[in-house]
Amino acid sequence: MSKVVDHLKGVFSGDAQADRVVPPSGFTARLTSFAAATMAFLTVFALALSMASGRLAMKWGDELTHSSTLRISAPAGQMADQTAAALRLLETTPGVATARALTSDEQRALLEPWFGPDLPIDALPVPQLIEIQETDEGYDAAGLRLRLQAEVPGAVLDDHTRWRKPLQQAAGRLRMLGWVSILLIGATTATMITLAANAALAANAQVISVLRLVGARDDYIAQAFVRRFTLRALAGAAIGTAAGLIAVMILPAAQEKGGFLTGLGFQGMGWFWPLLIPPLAAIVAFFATRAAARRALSELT
Amino acid sequence: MSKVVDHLKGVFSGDAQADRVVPPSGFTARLTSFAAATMAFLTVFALALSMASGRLAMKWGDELTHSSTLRISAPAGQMADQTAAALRLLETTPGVATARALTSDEQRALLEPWFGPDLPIDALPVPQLIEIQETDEGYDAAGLRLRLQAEVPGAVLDDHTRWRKPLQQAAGRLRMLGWVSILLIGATTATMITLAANAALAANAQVISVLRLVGARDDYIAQAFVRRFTLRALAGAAIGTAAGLIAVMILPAAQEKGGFLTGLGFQGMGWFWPLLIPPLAAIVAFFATRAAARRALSELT
Amino acid sequence: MAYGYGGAELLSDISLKLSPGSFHFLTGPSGSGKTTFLKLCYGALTATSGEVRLFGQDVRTMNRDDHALTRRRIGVVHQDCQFLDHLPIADNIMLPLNVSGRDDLEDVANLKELMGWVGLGKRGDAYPPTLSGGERQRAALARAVIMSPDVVLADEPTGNVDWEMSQRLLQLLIELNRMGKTIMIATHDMNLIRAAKNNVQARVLRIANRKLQLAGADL
Amino acid sequence: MAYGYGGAELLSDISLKLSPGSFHFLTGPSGSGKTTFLKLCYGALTATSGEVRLFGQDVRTMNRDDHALTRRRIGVVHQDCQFLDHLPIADNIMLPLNVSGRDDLEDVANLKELMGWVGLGKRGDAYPPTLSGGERQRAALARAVIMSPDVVLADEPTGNVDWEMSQRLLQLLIELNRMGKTIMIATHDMNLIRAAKNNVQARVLRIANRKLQLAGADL
Ligand SMILES: Nc1ncnc2c1ncn2[C@@H]1O[C@H](COP(=O)(O)OP(=O)(O)OP(=O)(O)O)[C@@H](O)[C@H]1O
Ligand SMILES: Nc1ncnc2c1ncn2[C@@H]1O[C@H](COP(=O)(O)OP(=O)(O)OP(=O)(O)O)[C@@H](O)[C@H]1O
Ligand SMILES: [Mg+2]
Ligand SMILES: [Mg+2]
Repeated sequence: MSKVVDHLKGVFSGDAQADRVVPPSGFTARLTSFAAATMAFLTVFALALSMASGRLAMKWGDELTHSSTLRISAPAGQMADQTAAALRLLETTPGVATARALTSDEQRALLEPWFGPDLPIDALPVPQLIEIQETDEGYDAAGLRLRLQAEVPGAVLDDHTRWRKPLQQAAGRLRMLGWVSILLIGATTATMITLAANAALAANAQVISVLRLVGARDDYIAQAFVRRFTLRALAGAAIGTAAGLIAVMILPAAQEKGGFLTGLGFQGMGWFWPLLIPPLAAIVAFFATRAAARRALSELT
Repeated sequence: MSKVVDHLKGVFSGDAQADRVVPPSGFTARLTSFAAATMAFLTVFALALSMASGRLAMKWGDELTHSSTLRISAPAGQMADQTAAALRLLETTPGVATARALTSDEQRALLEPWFGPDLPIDALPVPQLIEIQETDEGYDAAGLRLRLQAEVPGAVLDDHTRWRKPLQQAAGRLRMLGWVSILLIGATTATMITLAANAALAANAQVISVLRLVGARDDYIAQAFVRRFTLRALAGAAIGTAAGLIAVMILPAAQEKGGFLTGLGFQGMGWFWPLLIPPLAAIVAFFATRAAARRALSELT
Repeated sequence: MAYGYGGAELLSDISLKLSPGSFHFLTGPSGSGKTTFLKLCYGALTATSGEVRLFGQDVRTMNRDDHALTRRRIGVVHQDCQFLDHLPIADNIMLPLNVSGRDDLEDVANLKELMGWVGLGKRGDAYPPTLSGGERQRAALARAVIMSPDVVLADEPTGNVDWEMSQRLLQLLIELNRMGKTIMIATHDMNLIRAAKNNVQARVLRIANRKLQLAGADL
Repeated sequence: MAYGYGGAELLSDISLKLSPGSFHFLTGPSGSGKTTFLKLCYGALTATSGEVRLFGQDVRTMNRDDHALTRRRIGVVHQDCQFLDHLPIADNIMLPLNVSGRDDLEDVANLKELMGWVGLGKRGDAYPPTLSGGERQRAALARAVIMSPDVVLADEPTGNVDWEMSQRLLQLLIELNRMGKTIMIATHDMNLIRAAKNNVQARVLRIANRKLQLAGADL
């Protein structure tokens, strides 16, 4: 392990002399940078996708999990009593953040699509609705129902489970999709960089054998290549990441209107994750080139 | 163009003799196959994503676009007349497929979440609802509203625009996301294969110069390489596509419950599109290798 | 005709006609331009001034396929012989036949005889990277003559082989010359030239001071 | 000590000690195993049977870094000289110094003199692919001796250079030998051996029939 650290130090300190022994460019070299760049670009997109779907899942979850409705149907005379009882009961229920009886106006607004604005709500046996905001932990719906049955016989609890399930599933699927893409693209990036490093080293077989002939140590040779390719992958991935971020930013952005999908993009701490891509690419390149160089060297005496 | 066709024929007919002059394998060769394979794999995923989102968008569109509701609020005496008038009017409106007044039971069912099952619906000034199924073309909502105003003053048309908009936007965004991924991954595939072909040809510079020295024609040399790399890309992409299809199929599939997201996967004609990937990869490889071979040859006399 | 890499002129004012059936040696100090001259002769380089005609055709007017066809009539032994490293040496020697679409039975018999002659009879299945320096040169010579080309240009074909073998190779070239082929050999080996002069009417060309001169009987 | 590629034995029952300061020629027909023998001498190949000691250390017990260090004490001129094609020839000749972390001013002066001696004084900025065959060989020799190694192994170092230049190169090796270096030259050129014998006490080894023999004064 300490050898790896030494190596890593070498990569960044650098030895101008050792550096020159590696041919400056060529197709295989360009391939390394390009593979790193495009794969970084795709990774940024996959990250953006999985973050957006993560946010989406959270939003769907939030909107529906944390509120439920209590409906009280009772003869006009008992309505106020039962409502008060229900409110009292809810206040003492663990997991209920707030409970609030809707006003007549609010109820009318809810019913308007059905009956039009002129509904004489007070004259009707319209049930009283109570809006419940849950805490993060949520409450025990079954227990609450039991207590309500005992104390407020006219109350019906609607905890939105019916609506919540499919939305949560959908959001979960989206999030999984994001992670699957990120895993796939990450794995592809690593393999691509590995293969490119191998190809580049194969193309440089003559350089390696000449160096070995004139008495260079394995470490010297490996480090010259490792340094070059690690930096190349780092630069390529940095460019790709930057391009990806820019592309994500300029994607048609009318985000807020979307309602169901928050915009594709990064928010807050989310900006931090794509910045990990270039160092990760560099680390992959480091180990891939190191292994490839050692393999190439082991074929020579 | 006819030269290209000749070439393409050559690729598949093959000349065992010419074939042998290209070294059988090596890292750069493996790179070509691998690049084709992984990129095909990713393309299958992007395709699956964009098709799933396409279906999703269609579903959302379908569910909401093709039905709307007419609400008739009228004094109890005129209700039947106005309903009949509205139905008559709707029947003559182009774009309306069916129009049907809901029965009392249906209306009660709709209102049940609000008022409980014991609503005395006949005693209430509940409006009459008419469910309209549109044809695919849809009707002219503004024109219909005008006519209704004249003939059925108590009617209010709710064409669900309010709900439709954000869902359609969200679905559109998903679909766009799918297409963007597919474009990106497609472009990356092409570039990757091109670079790999170039790297492989650069690694084979000696082969090319020896062949040229002993009097081989450009066409002979180019075709040997083009054939090899086209087949390699084809095989790689075929493997990658197959792996991608298998992966998409075994992805946790509880599809139908998802509700908002149809499952990630291919349906019906959708299975046809991924089959295009290997030939497309082969075509890219064909042109990339051809161009690379010609470039390499042009540096020799 | 003149030629120069980049700025400086390397060969200047050269005028020469290789008549069919002639036998030439090309000498000159190392770095004087022998290889360059041979490359001009088979059209790998184009003269910077003046005109080079191959089989009567001006090099400047030849397209790439013309070049390929010309090379089938000119066998070249390079100073650093390159092969297809993934094919056995016998296949490498047959390569000129394969790329020109000719490989009938007669040629296969030919191959055997030829490989025996250059002392590679038993090594036909070896791969080029496992050959010794001299074996590579002999294989390159065999590859150059297998098509029985009209002209054979050999750059230092005996640099890495022993005296006996170089006599054998020379004999092969002399035979070819008797069959009417034009031969041009670049070499430093004066003994080889002397040995050849006993057997064949050879002319010795010498590159010195950027000029091509006919060396006298001063050997 | 014996060695064989794959199945067949190529060299067998060889026993030799190169004493410091000695001067050896190695001859033998093409393909007899001269290059193979030299590779055994600098540890690129390991004997299939028997023992090879380099500077007193058994090759089998040496690890990869030991090999690298040994090569700094042995200058090798390969038959097919390879360079780093992307560096000018002067840098290529300096390469052994660079990879061993030595490149002081004295060495730079050394380089100039050495390049002048092998006739490459003016071509230091040229890249290896643009060199002529002889120039490559001379560059390889210069690279082999720049570290002033204890042993110089040269495989056919004069195969592509003219007689005068080969005399100069021989002179260089003889000078080095006088400074106490051990020299071993594989060559086909009997004239070169004869010329050397006038100047230095050289022993001629001959590989024939898979054996290494000391050739008598039969030249
Ligand atoms: N591609 C090139 N670019 C620049 N200079 C070159 C190139 N090829 C050869 N030269 C130079 O031209 C000169 C003549 O080279 P050439 O190979 O023709 O010499 P030669 O007579 O064959 O020598 P040798 O006997 O050593 O093989 C040399 O000094 C060489 O360095
Ligand atoms: N890597 C290898 N694998 C198998 N056989 C080999 C290998 N290298 C060399 N040989 C064979 O071993 C024999 C001796 O080769 P070597 O290169 O030592 O000959 P040499 O004496 O140097 O000949 P030359 O004078 O032609 O250079 C040759 O027949 C050669 O084909
Ligand atoms: Mg030359
Ligand atoms: Mg040898």
